Amino acid sequence: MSVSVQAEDFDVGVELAAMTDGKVSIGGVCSFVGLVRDMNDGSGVGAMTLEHYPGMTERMLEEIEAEAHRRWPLEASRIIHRHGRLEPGDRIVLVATASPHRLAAFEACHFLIDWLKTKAPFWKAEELAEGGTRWVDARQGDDEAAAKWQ
Amino acid sequence: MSVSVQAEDFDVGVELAAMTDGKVSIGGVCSFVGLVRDMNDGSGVGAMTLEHYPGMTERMLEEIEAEAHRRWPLEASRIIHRHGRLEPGDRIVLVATASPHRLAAFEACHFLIDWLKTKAPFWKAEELAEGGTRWVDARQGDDEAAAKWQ
Amino acid sequence: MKVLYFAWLRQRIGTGEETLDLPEGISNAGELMDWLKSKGPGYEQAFQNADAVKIAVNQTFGSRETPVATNDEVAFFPPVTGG
Amino acid sequence: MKVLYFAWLRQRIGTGEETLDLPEGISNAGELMDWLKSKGPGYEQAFQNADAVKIAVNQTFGSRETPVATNDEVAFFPPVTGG
Repeated sequence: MSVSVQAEDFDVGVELAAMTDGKVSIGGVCSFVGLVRDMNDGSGVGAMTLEHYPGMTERMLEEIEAEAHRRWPLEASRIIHRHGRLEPGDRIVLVATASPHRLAAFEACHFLIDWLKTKAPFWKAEELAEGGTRWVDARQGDDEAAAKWQ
Repeated sequence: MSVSVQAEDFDVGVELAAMTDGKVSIGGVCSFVGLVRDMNDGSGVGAMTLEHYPGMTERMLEEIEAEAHRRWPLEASRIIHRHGRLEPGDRIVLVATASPHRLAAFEACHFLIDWLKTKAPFWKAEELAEGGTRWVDARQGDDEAAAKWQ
Repeated sequence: MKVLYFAWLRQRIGTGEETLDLPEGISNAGELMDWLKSKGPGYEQAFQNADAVKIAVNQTFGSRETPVATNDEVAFFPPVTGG
Repeated sequence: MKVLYFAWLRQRIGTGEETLDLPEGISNAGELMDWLKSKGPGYEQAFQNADAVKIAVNQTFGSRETPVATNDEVAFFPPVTGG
């Protein structure tokens, strides 16, 4: 179990290899990487800034990760979430799970990103193509996705 | 869309970065990496050799990948499957999907590995700890997982 | 008491953090929010739609009913949009 | 006609590939399998449990009923176990 909140980019290959290094009972590693899209709600997005709540962020990510370990037989997991200014195509977040069984790895990974989306204190401000910034609205679809795991 | 069948290992970070390079409409990349486990059906496994059907293998992987693109809105995908001798902890397979939407990325990635497990012509021969080799039996659970996507 | 504001609440109020003495008669986060709302136009604008404001007390999600005391860290922010 | 064997079928038969003239009166993969079974003890052992044998004709999954002709590539193998 490991959580990082950082401004720097990350190398997915290095992160996944570190999760499984020396462990030979892992059958599969599932990962999800979230990227900055150039379009959101129909307006062109130049870049965005991710604000967060230092202290609470780490705490919530650790809670979410611990909950995944309670629910699924995981051998390892990893969460990295960036903050600060990010441009289209940049990596925002990595969630990854390693389990003896692939279904557990998939479900736990999907759970991590769904819960993170509604429980980790991050806020996105988009720079609009026409100038100015806009706080991104929470999406109802994210609440529904998270509620599936209640 | 891209399929490789190779003896060599692969770098997950490099592969995922190549999938998304220059594309800014991708919201998420889901990947699954299968690893050689040290235990299978209760017997210790030293290493295994993966035999395959050159020609048909590539063809089936391409068909499975094309089916994923028909079913989900994918911006990119990648399948790499190794053959030859592999040791516990070694990477066997990578399936990865990139989509504007994370649910599509997760479902398509899960679909790829479930179908690959029952439709791509690979066969595993395990080297047993007590000596000798054993052909791995197909698992009913894999058939059931694949059937969910019919 | 430390009070934190994030995202558009921070922008409307004009600060991300302030230290206050717990006002008399205030025992939960909802009462604190109502009291803050009267501190000025920025506060009023930030808290005008109370349903859109999430609350954390000591870095744990709470509600209007969550008790607050002198040494607590109370945060107000919009629904989260990370990931 | 090219006939391929994989995994334990290959091991029991002792070869992974052979070229044959399509035997007279054989028009589908099931008939070919039955004919091969009589070629020797290795073949008999390989095909003894016909239900455990998968068939591909020209690199596409087929069944006992799939037609086979002179220039086809026919493969016999156990259920796949990759991934």
